[in-house]
Amino acid sequence: MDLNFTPEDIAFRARVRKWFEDNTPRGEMRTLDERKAWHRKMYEAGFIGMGWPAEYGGKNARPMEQAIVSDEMTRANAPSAVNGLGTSICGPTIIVHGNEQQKQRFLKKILNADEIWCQLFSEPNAGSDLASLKTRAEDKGDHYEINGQKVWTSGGTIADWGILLARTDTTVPKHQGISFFLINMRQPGIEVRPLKQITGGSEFCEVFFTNARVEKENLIGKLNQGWMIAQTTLGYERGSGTLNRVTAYMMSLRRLLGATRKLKKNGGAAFDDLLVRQKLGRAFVELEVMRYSGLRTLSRLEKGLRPGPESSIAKLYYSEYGKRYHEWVMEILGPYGNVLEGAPPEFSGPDRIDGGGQTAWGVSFLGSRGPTIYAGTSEIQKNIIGERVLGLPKEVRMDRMQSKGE
Amino acid sequence: MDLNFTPEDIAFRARVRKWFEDNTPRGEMRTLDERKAWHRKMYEAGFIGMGWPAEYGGKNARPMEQAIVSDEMTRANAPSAVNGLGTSICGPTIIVHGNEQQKQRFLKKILNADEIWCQLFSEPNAGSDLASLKTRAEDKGDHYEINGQKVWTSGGTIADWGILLARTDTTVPKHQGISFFLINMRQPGIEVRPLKQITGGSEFCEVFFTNARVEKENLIGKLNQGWMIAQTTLGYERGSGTLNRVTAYMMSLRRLLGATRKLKKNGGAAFDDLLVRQKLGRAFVELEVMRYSGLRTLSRLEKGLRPGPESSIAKLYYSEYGKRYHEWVMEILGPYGNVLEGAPPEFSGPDRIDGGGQTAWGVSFLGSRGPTIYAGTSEIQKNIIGERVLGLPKEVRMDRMQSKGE
Amino acid sequence: MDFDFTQEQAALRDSARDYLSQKCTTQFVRTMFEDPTGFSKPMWKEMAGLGWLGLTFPEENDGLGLGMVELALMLEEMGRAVFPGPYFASVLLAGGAIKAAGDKSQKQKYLGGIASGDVIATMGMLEDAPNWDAEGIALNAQAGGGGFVLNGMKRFVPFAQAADVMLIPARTSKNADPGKGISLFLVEAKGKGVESSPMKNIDLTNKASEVRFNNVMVPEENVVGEIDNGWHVVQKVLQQAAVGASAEMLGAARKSMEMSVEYAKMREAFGQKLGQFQAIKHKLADMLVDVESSHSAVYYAAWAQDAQSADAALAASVAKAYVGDAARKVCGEAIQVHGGIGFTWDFDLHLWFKRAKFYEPMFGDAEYHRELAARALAG
Amino acid sequence: MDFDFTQEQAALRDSARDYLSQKCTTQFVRTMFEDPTGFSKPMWKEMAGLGWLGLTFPEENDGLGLGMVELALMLEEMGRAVFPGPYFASVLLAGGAIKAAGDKSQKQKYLGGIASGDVIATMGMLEDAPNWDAEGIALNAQAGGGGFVLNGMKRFVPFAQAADVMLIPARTSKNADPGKGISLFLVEAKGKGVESSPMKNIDLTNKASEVRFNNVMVPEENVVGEIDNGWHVVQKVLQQAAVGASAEMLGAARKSMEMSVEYAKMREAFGQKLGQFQAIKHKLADMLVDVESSHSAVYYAAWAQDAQSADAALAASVAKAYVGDAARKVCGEAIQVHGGIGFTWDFDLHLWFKRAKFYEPMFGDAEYHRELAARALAG
Repeated sequence: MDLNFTPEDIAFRARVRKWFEDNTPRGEMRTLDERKAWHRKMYEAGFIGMGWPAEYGGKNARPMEQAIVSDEMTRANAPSAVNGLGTSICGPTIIVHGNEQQKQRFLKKILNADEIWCQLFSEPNAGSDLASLKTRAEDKGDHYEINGQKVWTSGGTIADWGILLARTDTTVPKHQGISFFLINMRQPGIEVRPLKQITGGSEFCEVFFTNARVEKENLIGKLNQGWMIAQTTLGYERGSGTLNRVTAYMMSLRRLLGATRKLKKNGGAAFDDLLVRQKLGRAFVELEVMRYSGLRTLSRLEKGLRPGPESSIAKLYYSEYGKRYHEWVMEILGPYGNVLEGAPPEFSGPDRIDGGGQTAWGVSFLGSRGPTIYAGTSEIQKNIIGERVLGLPKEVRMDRMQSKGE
Repeated sequence: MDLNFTPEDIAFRARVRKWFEDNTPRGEMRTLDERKAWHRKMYEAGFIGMGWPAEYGGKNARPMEQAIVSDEMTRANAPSAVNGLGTSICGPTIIVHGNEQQKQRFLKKILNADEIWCQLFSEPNAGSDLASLKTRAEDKGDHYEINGQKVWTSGGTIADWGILLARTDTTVPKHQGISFFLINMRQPGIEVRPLKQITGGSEFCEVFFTNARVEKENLIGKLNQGWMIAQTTLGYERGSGTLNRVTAYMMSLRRLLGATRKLKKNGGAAFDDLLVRQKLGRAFVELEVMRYSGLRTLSRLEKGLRPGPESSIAKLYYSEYGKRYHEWVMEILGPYGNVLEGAPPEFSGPDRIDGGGQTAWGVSFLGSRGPTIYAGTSEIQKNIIGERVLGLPKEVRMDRMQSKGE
Repeated sequence: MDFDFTQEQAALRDSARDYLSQKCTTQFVRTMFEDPTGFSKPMWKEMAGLGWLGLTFPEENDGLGLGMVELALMLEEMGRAVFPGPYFASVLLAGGAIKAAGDKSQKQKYLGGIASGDVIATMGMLEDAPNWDAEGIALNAQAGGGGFVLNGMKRFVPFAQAADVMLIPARTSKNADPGKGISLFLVEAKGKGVESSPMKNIDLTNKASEVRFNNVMVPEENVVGEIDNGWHVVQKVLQQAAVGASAEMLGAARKSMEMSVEYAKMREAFGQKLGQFQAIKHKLADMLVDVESSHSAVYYAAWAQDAQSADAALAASVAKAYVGDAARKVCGEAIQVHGGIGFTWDFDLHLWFKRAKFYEPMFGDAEYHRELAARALAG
Repeated sequence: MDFDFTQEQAALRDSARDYLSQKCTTQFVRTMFEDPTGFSKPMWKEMAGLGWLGLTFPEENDGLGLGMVELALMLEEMGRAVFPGPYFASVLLAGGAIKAAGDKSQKQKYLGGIASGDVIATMGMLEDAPNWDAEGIALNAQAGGGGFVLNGMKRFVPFAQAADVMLIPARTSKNADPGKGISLFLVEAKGKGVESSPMKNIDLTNKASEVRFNNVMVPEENVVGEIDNGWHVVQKVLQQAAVGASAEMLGAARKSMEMSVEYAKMREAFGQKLGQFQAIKHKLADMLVDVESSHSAVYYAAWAQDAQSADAALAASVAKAYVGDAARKVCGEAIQVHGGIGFTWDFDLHLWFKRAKFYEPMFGDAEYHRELAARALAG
């Protein structure tokens, strides 16, 4: 065991920190061009797609370097990269499963944000059970024709291209009839509608396909092998999430600490109250444990070990932590926590996760209900942990009863 | 809504309280004869089998009267009736499902504790899934021969008779091959071994049957209908549990309150600590809600409404409360909570549930792990609530897949 | 011993549910999000016509003369309907205080006005600190000019933007005992020196404001109850507010549970109904336990108020502490059971989640009431 | 950055697990329940031979010169084996204090003695109140007669019945700062004026006593460290004890989880394996999250001690607070997963439940350490 950062890591972090201090845009970015410019600036600094193989424009960066960059971005409250989905998921899929022509056509433009990407997987009736998706891709000779609806598409309004899962064979068990496509979002058959969330924000979209078109050359892998491709763990963007999430919560917790010194309770400051300190202490304790676990994951990644289903443990921990943490925030702040506008400035909330200023505590609280649902609900994570980590037998389930052959 | 007790109820309670003040034995009862004598004394006072029909020696007592008697017994820390299972389960089963001869033979002796009864249902491999029990009853012409093992038999060492579920047909789905017997416990084919629990106590037994004998006249109901008979809700002992359980916890809570005044913390009494008071407050709040819900149940019973699957709500509430409550106790008392012997008297524990002095807090804590398991685990209760109260569809389960015909 | 509603109470609940389900649809509720007053005047007038605005007022003040049980079931229905408007503020808070301590002419004028829907009233309690004890009252009222001059600030004043009159506890004299020296004033909401600025809440159906009082003149006849002896009135109103808030949260929780049960019966995943998954089934079972226990807590507490039972104050604390926690769990788990759709604005579920959250800290949070319960235990 | 054990550390863990699984069976453990000293002398001697009794002592004192990481993994294995005996008391508590502050001859005599198994040592900390701060030390030590005279009482002294010598923090002078004026004494456990009476614990493998000191003479050479300046030594030992207790609880929790997983794979109900029920599967998944997170917490904290990291004290508090809660949940849920059999004495599961419970309040409970964490956060 040695949990010290190496001198190289420390020096790298210092350089990265300096860069973000010097370059992070002040104030909110309002236009897409500004956001693309910021993406390119980070790319030129070597911070975008840094885990990609060098031959495709990446830097073969170690997980630790990626973790440090993510962490410093968070610390600087820097706006996120506008083509984050492109560099973290779409590009890597093309690198692993795409053909040479697809690599030539798309990868460069992903890295420099010439083309913005989105992901078209979930459907209104296919969430946790993604494989039951119904969007159809029909073979029309020279192209596929897409009809159906997707949901929870982040960045849908600005995307030029998307990765799409669609059904190409309805006669086989559900996992076997799905194909993986690249689809041009700039076409008449596609309508994108922003999807408002309970926070009031609209980071996601619904996407409707009416006879939309995918060229045959934009099929990824083989026909009907889309499920397998979508399930592949793509290994180029590692280390992210191990440190920066803790840093984000730590920044929020420090702001909360500040609020407890201003908020009055029982004739003194709220911080002087034993119950308030228990909550702060609990929030800090559980966050430190998240940090330790993050270091443990990072140390495995550094050895080249793949993050297996154990990543479900991290997902479960941080998403459930986020819910608990924000309930403590609301308990501590009392009625001030509920106020979106009109509270004194000392009770205004934490930095927005994607940079560009503060949000209200109430919005942050509402947002905390999302992570236990998206990217695999807590229930799904527990199934994964139970079956793939602990080796428990699979539950008896109706779809398994109906099609044993899957 | 009117939650006042009637003047009659109040007068009845006063009489009952006076009786227990005058008659409750002091000190622990050591012999079975003493316990039987106490049972008979309560019977003669009209407090045993009081819900039974008058024609069988009962008093047709209202649920409220039964609740008041249970409650006052608890308040007086009176020893429980030695033949409690006989009067609450075995006798009522005979009244409802037995024939005239069986009623004549057994009922009177149950009420006056001439014969002590036990229940022989659970098996080592048939707990939650009781219907999978394997103890066999084989037809030997004039009698049935019993082989197998039962567990969690309370009062097994002192019982003269038991109610027994045994399999009489192995060729049909599991619920359809079970019969309900009365078995004489005083015979060579039965061995009873005390079963020590994690508390160190041995309130339960294991019972082993080797060619044990049940006379044919001691079959209850028809052959192979035992499951249905065991599932019947027997309505003669109602009201118990609505008030007395709350009173028992209240007595424990008051003793805990006393301990917090003696226990030192941060230079003062533990009671002066905000965190300790939060726990006391929470324990009191949740207990008061249990009391309100008990009154609500009692009010339904008084109208002659049957306690349906809603009783699962009460079971779940009180058993989970008991776990939480005892964890708060242990948190408050710190290392003193763990001490079984050798702590100062001010930290000795609450009254034993079945009367006769105090127990250590640690024993009470350990005991609190039982109620979420026995008489239907919390998981089983939640299934019942989900399916029978909320009307949710049944889960897909292997035994249902295998034998749809059940 | 009867824990069920009387026929009259059940009829009142049914008519409230009927009316609100027809008129106070979530479509209507959403139109009130951006409305500065946050309620519909025509609907208010209809409710006056139904007698609900004077539900608990004496008949001589145009009220129905009913009690806390009836008010609680009305508020449960309003929680269930996410009713937007100053009902709680006007009827329970301000109305409750005036009913308890107002003189004959004040009752006639204000209770009558509230009951007819012509007067919207509210009450300002909190100031800088979220403190529900007498220590929290610092707003200064200085005798002078045939009345009093008020200076100070109230926060979280419900529906101040809609109100005609505000009941304001203020400090008229300083004492070692902070419960002494508090008096109650009826202040014209649009009067000179009164400045309101909105405090937008996550529950967009519950409007509130910060209200500043700059040398506000209040005539002597607008003092409610005795000078310096107003705190016990506030305490009683806060007790009833705790019960009423619990009833609102119960309504939100029960509705959230019912929607979740329906969803679990209908929604499919992996070839079966959501409700067939044990994880979901058990969550829903836990929700039912919380909701039914909350029902017991709310109505016991309401009955105890009406019966002036010795444990009435304790029962109010029990209800607020228990239901606050329970509703949080139930409304939160409802989102989890629904998954993605429960996180969307257009789906209604979040309305109840936010309504329950709004009431959690109001009139004392669960910790505050647990502390009161612990003190009651210690006797 | 490497969170894994070194090869040497892994080998130590393997040999500890091998030895304990062979020698320290639960059958053996149960024979110690009623044993007044609570440990086996032959086994103790074998452990001395393996070097474990001097694991963390300097090589010049017959130790292995290893650190807190190694001690933590040894204690995790002991928790896993429900090891009965004064290892924690002798090696970590008393040994740790003497190692930190003892003079050369004390180290030689006592560390050497502990390492060889000839000396059983322990440490008395708590008195009347379960107070882990300096305020808790009231036992009086009065200079006189070429040494000190001790009067007072210690409670919860681990394995006092088995001990030869007890390290006793006592008050040698009164100061406004309670952390000043505390000195450490080595007291002969069977010496004149020392009276022990057992305090039977729910964890029957962990013996403890109340020890009364009536005019106990302690010679000057038995003072460990500086007079009046012993508290910082106690503090350091308490930090390491917090980490060590967390390691014990981790061992108990992991074993409970593993047994539960095995049981869920084997036990059938309703025609299927227990582990196929989502309610059970999800419980087990939660248990794994708790156990793996506890592993991270324990070994980070142990490493921080060895590395003298700036957050070493914080990490010890984080571990104790986190693992205390986690082990409680895991060991408790293990009983629930097992159902009836888990509630029986003859089935082993309760041994770990009780072991974890024993350590929960020791060396500061979760609340105490959360308070320390909050203060650390505030800086």
